[in-house]
Formats: sequence, structure tokens, C-alpha cells
Amino acid sequence: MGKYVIKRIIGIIPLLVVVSFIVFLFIHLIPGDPARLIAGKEATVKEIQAIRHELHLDEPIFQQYLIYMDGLLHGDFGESIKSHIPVMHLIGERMLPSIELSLLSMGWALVFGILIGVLSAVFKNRWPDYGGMVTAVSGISLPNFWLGLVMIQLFSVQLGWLPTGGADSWKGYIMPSIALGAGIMAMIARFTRSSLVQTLKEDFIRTGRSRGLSSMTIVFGHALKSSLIPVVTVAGLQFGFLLGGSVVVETVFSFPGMGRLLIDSIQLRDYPVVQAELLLFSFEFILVNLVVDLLYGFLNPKISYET
Amino acid sequence: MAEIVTKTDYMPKSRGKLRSFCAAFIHKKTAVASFFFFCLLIILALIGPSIVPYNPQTPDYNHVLQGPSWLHLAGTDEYGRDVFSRLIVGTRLSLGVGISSVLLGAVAGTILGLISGYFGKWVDKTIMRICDVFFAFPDILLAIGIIAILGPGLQNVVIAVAIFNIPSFARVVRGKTLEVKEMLFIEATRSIGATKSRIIFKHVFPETFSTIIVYLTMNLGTAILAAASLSFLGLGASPSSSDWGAMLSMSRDYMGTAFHLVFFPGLIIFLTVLSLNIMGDGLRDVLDPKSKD
Amino acid sequence: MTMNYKKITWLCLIVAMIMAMTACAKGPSDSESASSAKNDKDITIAVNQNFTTLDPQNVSDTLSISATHAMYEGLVGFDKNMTIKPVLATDYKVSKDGLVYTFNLRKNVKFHDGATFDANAVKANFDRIQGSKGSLTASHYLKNLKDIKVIDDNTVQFTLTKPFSAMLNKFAMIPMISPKAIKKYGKNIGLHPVGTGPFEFVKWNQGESLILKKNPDYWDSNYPKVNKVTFKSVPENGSRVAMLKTGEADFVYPLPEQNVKSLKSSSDISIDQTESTIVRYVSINTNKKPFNNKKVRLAMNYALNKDTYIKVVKNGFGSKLDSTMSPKTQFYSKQGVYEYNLDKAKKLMKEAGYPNGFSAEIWGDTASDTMKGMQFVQQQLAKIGIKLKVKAMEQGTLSNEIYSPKTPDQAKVQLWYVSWSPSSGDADGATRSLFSSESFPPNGANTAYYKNNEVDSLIKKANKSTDPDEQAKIYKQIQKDIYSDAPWIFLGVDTILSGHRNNLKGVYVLPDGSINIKNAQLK
Amino acid sequence: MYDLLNVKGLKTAFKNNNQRVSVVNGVDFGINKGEIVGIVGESGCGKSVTSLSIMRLLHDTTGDIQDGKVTFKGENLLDLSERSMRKIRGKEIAMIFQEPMTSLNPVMKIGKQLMQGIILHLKYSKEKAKKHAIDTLKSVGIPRAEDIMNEYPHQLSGGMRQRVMIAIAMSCEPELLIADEPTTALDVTIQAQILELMKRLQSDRGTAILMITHDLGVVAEVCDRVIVMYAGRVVEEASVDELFESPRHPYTKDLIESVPKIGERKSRLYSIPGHVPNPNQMPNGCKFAPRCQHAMEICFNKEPELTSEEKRKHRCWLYQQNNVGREQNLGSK
Repeated sequence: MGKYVIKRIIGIIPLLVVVSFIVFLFIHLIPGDPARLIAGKEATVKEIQAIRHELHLDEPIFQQYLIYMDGLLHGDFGESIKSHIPVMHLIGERMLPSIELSLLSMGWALVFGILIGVLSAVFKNRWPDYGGMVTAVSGISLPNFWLGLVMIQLFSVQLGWLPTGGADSWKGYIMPSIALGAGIMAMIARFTRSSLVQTLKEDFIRTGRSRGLSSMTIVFGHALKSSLIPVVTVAGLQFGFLLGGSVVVETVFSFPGMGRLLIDSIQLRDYPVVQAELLLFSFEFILVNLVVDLLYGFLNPKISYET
Repeated sequence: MAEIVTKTDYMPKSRGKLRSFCAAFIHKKTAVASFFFFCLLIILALIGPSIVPYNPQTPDYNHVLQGPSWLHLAGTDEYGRDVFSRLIVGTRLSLGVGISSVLLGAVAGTILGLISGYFGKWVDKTIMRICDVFFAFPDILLAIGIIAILGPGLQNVVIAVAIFNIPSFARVVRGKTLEVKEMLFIEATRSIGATKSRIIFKHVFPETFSTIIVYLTMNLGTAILAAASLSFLGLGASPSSSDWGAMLSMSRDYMGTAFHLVFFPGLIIFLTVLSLNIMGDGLRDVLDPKSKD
Repeated sequence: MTMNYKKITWLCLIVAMIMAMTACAKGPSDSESASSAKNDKDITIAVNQNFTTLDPQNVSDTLSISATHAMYEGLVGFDKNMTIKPVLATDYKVSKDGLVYTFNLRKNVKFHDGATFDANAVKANFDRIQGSKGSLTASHYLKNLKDIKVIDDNTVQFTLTKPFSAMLNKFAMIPMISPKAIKKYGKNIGLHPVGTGPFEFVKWNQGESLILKKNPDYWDSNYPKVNKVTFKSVPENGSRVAMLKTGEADFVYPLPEQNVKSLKSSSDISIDQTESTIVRYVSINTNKKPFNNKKVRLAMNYALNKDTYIKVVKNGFGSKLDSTMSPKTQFYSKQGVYEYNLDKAKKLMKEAGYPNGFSAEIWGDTASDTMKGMQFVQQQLAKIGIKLKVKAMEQGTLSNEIYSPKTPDQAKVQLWYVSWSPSSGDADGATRSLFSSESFPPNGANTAYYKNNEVDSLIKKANKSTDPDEQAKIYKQIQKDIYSDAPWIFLGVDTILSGHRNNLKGVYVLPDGSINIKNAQLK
Repeated sequence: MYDLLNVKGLKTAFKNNNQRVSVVNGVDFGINKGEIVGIVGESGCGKSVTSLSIMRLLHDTTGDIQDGKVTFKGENLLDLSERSMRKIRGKEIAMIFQEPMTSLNPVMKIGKQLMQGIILHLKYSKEKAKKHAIDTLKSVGIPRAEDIMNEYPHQLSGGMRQRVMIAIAMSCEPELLIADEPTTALDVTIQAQILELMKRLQSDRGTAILMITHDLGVVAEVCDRVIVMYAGRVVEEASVDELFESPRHPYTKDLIESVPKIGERKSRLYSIPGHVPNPNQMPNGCKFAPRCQHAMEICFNKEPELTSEEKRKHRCWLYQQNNVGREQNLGSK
């Protein structure tokens, strides 16, 4: 399996090169001139030209890409056009809170999503099922920014229990993670339910019962594991998205994550930051996919990694 | 496209189908309730502007930011306009954006899915790879990128949302096509020498139709949410329109002072999406019991 | 058999509770920073944006300027009313011809890293800016600088290529960095600020907060009076207000106007108002039909009720814009406001040949107050039959739309809802970029494509003059000419609103929107 | 009365579209220790439901036991709490199923599945359970038992999997093994091996076996006594020899008739005309009457009782209303 992982990781590299090129083109396709945006409103054409030259923006796009890739190969992601701060530093500072928030959101979404899903499947067509599924459908239907605003109004302004945002204490993570996790939890709950309902119809469940195993052992020891494959798939996909940062929720909670950095950078046409962030994001996404694939193997021994 | 289903040779079959569908659907009480709620919304979207108590665009600078009362059921906004009337009038915009973007995405996705599923091999591989790439991007980032290129405005929101709807339709329809392709009657039709396009659109497509309907309903909810998020970020509907997302976006500054401005648009979005999701669930149970979420 | 799953239910509940508890238990380790953050002499300031850089010679946004001004000082600076006063210089002298500026430097001033502030340090700073070949923002201020000479340890002399009346204001925008730090950190100086100011840099969490601490060796031993200052960026207006209410923040800027009412009832919160240098207007493309007709432009001005504008859009805070610049800007001269007069507006429209109005687009960025203002303009102009389409564009797109046309005829902009604040509070900054015909985009921000030969020559004349009285007279004429031509819909001057807890004193916002924390004091 | 298991008046109904449909309707039979009893019948006759009802394994179905008694070693299983019932399942009564492909958990190693029951019921330590598990695997004729402990079901062949199933069932030395069509899904050669194995286990350990099958060949090969079921009822019960020699119930006769016999040349295989009646459209009288060649008027009106005759039982008017038919039949013997 170790071999398989190494093979997959090596396989990522050409993919990233392609991604970097697409991303590069994509960004430069967006109308707007970073030089104009940083020079300020009083700047003259001459000043802007000087900046464009400094940033190599006056060269053909392919040339620019080569310059960028050259830096990349030397481990240099460049510096922000706007602030001259190294991109790695900018992203590094945002990545940790983003990862923490993603993990927290995903963590509780998984725990509660699976719990609700299990309850619903086990009590299929009875009130816990209805309750669980109402929660789940509501979770999917809630606009997360609205949920965030309502929570701020309730828990911060009215009750004063939680800070309105920021990431400087663990309390700041609670509401954003709920706003982010609610929809994912709902999705996981639904997938767990439908998958578990299928599994509970399987013959081996009856075998288990015929051996005197308790419902607890049956559900958690036998049925859940083989029901988790679709759950892992959605969870993986969603986790990938989470790592990329959630623009809307980060805005509402003024959370210093990757999403806001990306939006700010796009608005300022801060190319190096946008490029690095999208590249990193693709990398994370591919990585999450790899982990999901490995989890498949763990969940379903029939899958082997010979390929 | 829908007319293909109602073509004469399918008439008897589809009518029988319709009846049995109604019989089964009627048992899903919540789904039926959601269906009626959605119908109500459609009616509001159609006749809304002529029944509202106030002109949704007329400002009244002497009565700004008033809370809900019998006079103004959902209060007034920062220009003294009646929020209730604006919500009703906004139904057309918000549903319109959702429906048109999903339909656009569904048409494109279905065609891609049919082609991909039917022809297989490299066609399938290419289309699915591209879909994977689009799938891998978070919806909202993709939309922001698209809007950054195309510029803001509702029609571009429709395009952006439609684009990220394409892969999900393509995937589902492809899966269904693969299934249908192996069915006997398709085999039979092929053996009598029907053309490819005829097989795809007259025989395969109708079989995938119920799946598409289910996905359409479910994705409509997501599309409305996405459009609202974009408007919330200021990238969607013109701020002066009564689009629900735009209303939310304009009102969040009043969160602490006039909470009804934030509350009601959010509530109506929530209820709409909720009803669509419940309806979609009901439809899925009836039309396409095999497919999971 | 129904009881079969009872246990599962219990298990689920228990797991849920354990999760909830562990979530809470995560607390103690992390919460230390949160709970200990509030000390007697620590203050928290919530602002609406992120800091972009802490390189004082490369900042362009007001917020980052505020932060750098807490750590850095220039030779001269602004007081509360935007008048120039000496800071690191004890006094200065300008030659008659306006070409030579001589500064006597303050003695016994040390940078935070122990380096001595002297004439060589000043030169090192100006060398850095001029050596940047335009990539540092501060180099824009030094376009007319010829050379800098060290006379002795405590005296420096600057020579200009041509007289520039606003030069002192520009000097105020150039803070001094420790020459040792410039060498040490190079390009990364923006991450490691070392100045002479009352506060020293502690930590900058990107996108979240900036922490400063007291400089114990500050040259003015009366300051600073607080130990620690934390800036937090909180873009969501409602959240910022909530922080002030809950005491999470001691000072909040900007304070959303709509929240003033709800905060006034609170006994431990005070609200400060400062008239700003920020003017709000709609620039009208005078090069385009029908806006090339002065009567149309006047009609638009008369049709717009400025009182209601202030009441509705600004929630009652602000004043009418009665000139091309704010009263807080140098050489301001009051003009007669186009008071709301619908009949006159309609009459003008008729005379101009548009009795039934016309359709047009109004552009603006996606900030919520811009969008609100655009809608208001739309509603008001509808009364004289002008049907406006509100088009809110994301910053980058907007700037591209406005600045990419190479000639006035290519410009697509019709109406632009925007604000302007001269970066150093000087009349030149409030005039040349906006009204000189040399400043048509892409060369400047004259998006009204306003061209008036008399104004053009007056602007040049004002720059050459070294006599403030003469300058005042020239700018008076300029303002009069432009105002009567109505290249803008003149809306209002922003009132800056900030809120603070009553136990905090001495933090204030300058008319240009930057925050001064030097005098911060807790009671 | 039998000394191991007594089933009396067992009635099981399923809910279908808000309608209760009896699938097992008043089944009576019993099993003695060490005996192999077969239940035969066409699919849908309720034989599998009977076995599931005995084990009370209707959890994941809409089924419900309505009435009756299932006495196992003097205890009515239907009165037991779910908790006590779990102690019976797998320990006292074990069960193996038709589909060896799907009856094992595909994502759990064989060893773990095997040990789970051993640890649960015999309270063995992990090491001891492992040793016991390997021994059991060996006893059902599995080579390389140690390796197989660490393998997943999909790595084994169908016959091996069924052996594993039997090993799991036998691992706690149950007194009764219910085998629900254990060989149906297997190749003929493997079938014989599995039946051989079951017979051996029965004679070695004295485990009673309830063999549920539709295959009379299997019955003839392994069973001591046979119960024939039709439409949720027992229609005949007899020892294997008696049943094949002189079947009483016309249904039994038809069943035997429909089995192809070696050496006999027939133009066509015999098949019973008509279908098993739909559970919610049961005929009034004898449930077999509509398909019966000997049906009389009474057969359509009144259902016959299960009547004892010496050591055998049958449910048919032919033997109850008058003795003529009976004597005729006896005469033919």
C-alpha cells in the first residue's frame, strides 16, 4: 500500500502543473489591472507602467507563466503585489485557522450526521426517523450565511455567550463551524440513513442476529462499516471544499481563513496570491481524494491497491 | 425537450405512469404539502406584482426601518418600502433565476450525460474528466470566477449557477443511460437499425426522464441558495431589485437594529428551498426509488 | 421488539453529550489567551478591514496607515484638524522660491530596535523610497524631489525640482523606518515594523488582528498611557457593533450609522462624530450625451433631495456637500448648494430637451453603503424621468471598466457613485486628479471628463505659488468655477462615526479616516 | 411432545400496504434431541418464515408473530425478553442460511466473525476463542484454517463460505441447528460434501437439525423425519421412509412425483398444476384444493384438521371424511 501511496503522490505532480497553467490563464482572463488597483486613484499612466514593468505584467502571458513556474520550481511562490508580503507567509497564516475550522466543522458534522443517520435508519419510518430527516432537510435548506447572522444576533448580541467572530479563542470557532457544518451534517445524515437502511436488509445482518449479537453490535459493529462508503465519498468532497475556505461564512464571522484571502486577492487582482491559493487548494483536494480512496480500501477489503 | 416524452407512441404508457405516480405521490403528505407551497410560490411569481399591498419600489422616507405590524406585515426597509410586498414581488426574480439556471444546466448536462453514457469509451472519459474538474471546484468559487470574468448581473448569475449544475446532471444521466442502454428494448431498437440520435432521444432519454425530474427539483433548491449567496456577496442581482438574496445582502447592516430585514428574506429562502428538498425527496421515493441521495 | 433499539438511542445521546463536553473542555487551554487578553491597560480596537501591509512607505489604505502611524512617525504630522505640525523635526523652514525645505531634527530619539534617529537615518529612508523606482507608494509623494542633503547630525535639507505647494503634506505621509531594520529585513519590512512611535510591534495575525505594545522609551515620556493595543478586523458591521456592546472591543471604527440610535441608549458607550475629508458624489460623464448638457446636470442636482439623502442613506449623519471638497480640506471655500427643487429640475429637463427623461446606468462598487446610495439616486432621479440601472461591480472589474478606456470617447462610464478623500488632506489632492483635463482616465480620476481651460491653468498656478493666501484665493476661484459647472451630483460629506466604551479616552479618528491612538488612556 | 423443540399453533403475519397477511398459519411440529427433521415445500409456503419465527428474527421485516408457542427445552421462546432470547440464539439454537455469498459480513475478517459469537456466548478469552475458532474451522473440513482466519469472505469459494457459516453456527455447540436451504446455492458436488458434513456433525455431536429445503433429494439423504408445508400450514408429517413409500397428502404425492428419478424415462417432467395461492387471497377450504386432482366438494368449503395416524400426521379430507379412500390407499400399499 505504501507503494501505491507514493505512486499516487508522484502522479499528482503533472496534474498540478496542468492545474497551475489553467489557473494562471483563468486569472489573467479576469479583466482588471493589479497595477492600477495598487497604484491608487491618483496614479498616472506612467507610474502604472512602471509598476507593470516591475511585475512583468507587460510581458507576454506565456513568458509570465514561465517566470512564475521558474520561481515555483525554486520554492518561491512570489510576493503579494499589494503588500509585498511573501505569498507563503500570507497563506501560511490563514491556513491553520482554515484547517482547524474545517476539521471542527467536519468533525461534528460527521459525528452528529452519522448519529442522526443511524437513528433514522434504525427507527425507519418512526418518529426518530422523521425527526432526524426533518433536521437533515432543514440543514441542507438553510442559507448558511443567514444561519450565521441569526446565530450572531442570538448568541452574541442577545445572550452574549459567544464572540461574534475571529479565531483568537476556541469560542470563535463554534458558530462558524456550526454554520459550515450544518449542511454537511445534513448530507451525511441522509447518506448514512439510506446506506444503512440498505445494509440492514442484507443477509449478513440476519446472520449476525441469528448468532445472538445485540442490535448495538449489529448496527455499529457490522452494518455501519459497510454503509460508510457513500458517506466517506461525500464527506471527502465536502472536506475538500471546506479546506478551500468558505467565503460567505468567513465574511459573516470575520474569520481569518483562506476564503476571504482569496476573495480579497481576486478583488485586488493580486495574481501571485490567487495562483498560490488555487494551486494549494487543488493540491489539498487531490490529497483528500487520495485519503478517501485509502479509506475505501479500509472499508471495503475487496478493493485492492494493485493498480 | 419535454415534448419528446409526450409523443404519441408514449402517450398510453406515460398516462398510465402519470396516474400511478399521482396515486403514489399522494401518500407522501409532506411532499404534497411542499408541492402546494411551491405552487403558491409559482402563483405569486406570476401574479405577485398585481396583488401586493404596496408598490415594492416606492420609497417612503418617513417610515423607514419599521418593525412588523398589521400595516406592514414584515416591516419596512431602509427606504420605507414594504418588505412583505418586496418579498412577494421578489419571488419572480429569485425563482426565475433558480429555475432558468437549473434548466439550462439540466439541458446541457443531460445532453452531455446521454452522449457520454451512450457512446462510452474516450467520449465518455473526456466528458467525465472535464466534469470531475468542475466538480472539484467549490461552487461558489467557480461562480465568483465566472462572474469576475462576465461581470455582475442576474443573467451572469444564471450562467454561473448553470455551469456548476452541468456536471451533476451529466453524471446522473450518464449513469442512468448506462443502465438503460443494456435494457432489452434498446437492444431491440438498435437491431432494427434505428439511428443513434433517434435511439438516444426517443428511447434512452424518456427512461432517464424521471431521474432528471428528481434532480431538477433537488438542484433547484441548491441553485436558489447559490444565487442568494452570490447576491449576498454583492455579485448577483442588482441591489435595487427585490431579489431575496439582494434584500438579505442590503439588510445585513441592519442586523442589530432592524432584525426583521434580515429575518424575513432568509426565512422565505429557507422555506422555499426546504419545500423543494422535501418535494424532491418525495419525487425520488416515487419515481426513482433505487437512486440514493 | 420496538424496545430493541433503546440502547442505540441512549448510546447516540451519550456520544452526543461527550462530543459537546469535549468541545467545551477544549476551552481551558485555549481560552487563556482570550480571558487574559482583557487587562486594565489593554485596549481592543475593531476595524472593518484587513491590514494589507505594515510597511509605512508602501501603505495605501487608510486603515494600514492608522496602524503604521501608531508605530512610526514622520518629520511632520497632522493634528486632529489635519493641520501640519512638527513631529520628529522640531521645526522647519521653506525657502522663498518654494524649492528648499530645511528640517531641524529632534534629538535623543531612538528607534524600537535601539538605532538612533538622526539625519543619516532620514536620508536612508528617502534613499529607500527613491531607489524603489516607483514600486513603493511613498514614491508618488516625492515626484518633485531632486535631492536630500545631510547638513549635520540633526539637520537635513530637501531640494525640489519645481515648487509644489502641498509638499509639507506629503512629508507628513512619509514615516521613518529604522535604517538598521531596513538592512535587516529588506523587502519583509512590512512584516517587521521598527519605528520611533509610541507603540512597538508585537504580532500580526493576517486577516485577523494586529497586536502592539507600549514603547517604554518613547521620546515624549508622557505617552503612551496604555500597555497593549489590539486591532481586530471585523468586516461585518453588525458584528463590530455587537463587539462594542459586549465589551469585546473598546473602540470601534467605522461605526455603522444605523446603529447609532441603538447604542445611544447604552450608558457605557459614547459615540464620536468627526467631519471628514471624504466627499460623496456621482460623477457625471460630461463628454457624453445627454450629460454634456449643463442643464441636465443641474436638473439632476436640483432633483436630488440632499436632506433626505443624509437622512436615509447616511442615517442622519453627514452634511451636504457645498463645494468640490470637504470643509476639512485645505483651502475649502463654501458654495451655494443646489437645494432640492423639483419644479426647477423638471423645467431644466424640459429646456434641455428631455421632458420625459432618459435611461442611463449608474455604477458603483459592491460595498453596502455604495449600493444603498446608488439606489437612493435611482429613486430620486426617477422623479424627473431619468430611469437609472444600478450596476454594482466588484472592485477590480469596476476599476478596469473605468480606467481601461484610452480616450474620453471610448469611456463607457456615465454616472459613477463614488467618494474621494485627498490622501494628504491638501487642496491639490482634492482637485488636480479630479478636475484637471490632464487627469482623464487612465491618467487620473477625472471620470466626469471635466475640461475647463481656466480651471486647468488655475491648478497649475496654485502649485507654483508659495503664498498660502494667494493659494487660498486661487482655490476659491477653482471651486466656484467647478461647482457652477456641476460635473458631479454633489451629495454629501461623510461624518466619521466611531464608538468607544466610556472608560477609554484619547482615541480619535482624523478627518481623513485614520485612527490616532497615541493619546489612548483608560480610566 | 418432543424433548427439544415444540412448535404449537404458530401464526406469523406480515404487514403489507396496511394489511396483515398471515404467512404462517397455525403450524405445529416438534423436534427431538439429535434428530434431523426436514421441512419441505415450494417457495412461499412459509417454511423460512417458520424458522425465522422460531428464532424470533423478524426484526428487519414487517413480520410479527401473532399467536402460538415455541417451546424449547420447556421454555416458551415467545415469552422471553429480547435479552434472554439473544442468549438462546447462536448458543442453543444456531442457524445457517441459503446464500453463503451474502450471509457473511463482507468487510469483516472470517476470524473476527467467528470469534464474536464464541466470546459472546462461551465467554472465552481472546486467545482461547481464537484457538477454538481454528479448531471449529478444522472440524468443518477447512484446510489452512489459521490463514483463513485472517481472510475476508470474498477470498473464499462458495462451498468454503458455507463451511465457514456452518463453523460459525457450530462454534458454540448448539443443541439445535436450523439450516435454511443450506445447499441450494451450491454446485451439486459441493452440495453433497456439505450435507455429508452436516450429517457427520450431527452424529458426532448429537446436534438436532431442522433442515429447511424445497429439495426432496436433500430430505431423502439426511432427514429422519419430514414435515411438508403448504400455504403456511403443515399438510403432512412422517418419517422419511414412510413419506417416500406412501405419501398421504396429494400435495406430497405431487411433490415426489415432480422429482426426476434416475433410470426413469419420461417424456416430460411432472409439474404441479396451478400456483401457490397468494397469502391474501387464500381459498376458504383446503388451501391445496384448487390444484388438487382429488378435490371433493368439502375440500372447497372446509379446511381439514391435521390428524394423527399412528406416528404420522396429515391434513386431508381424503383420510378423514370416510375411510374408503383411506382403505383404498392402504390397500395399495
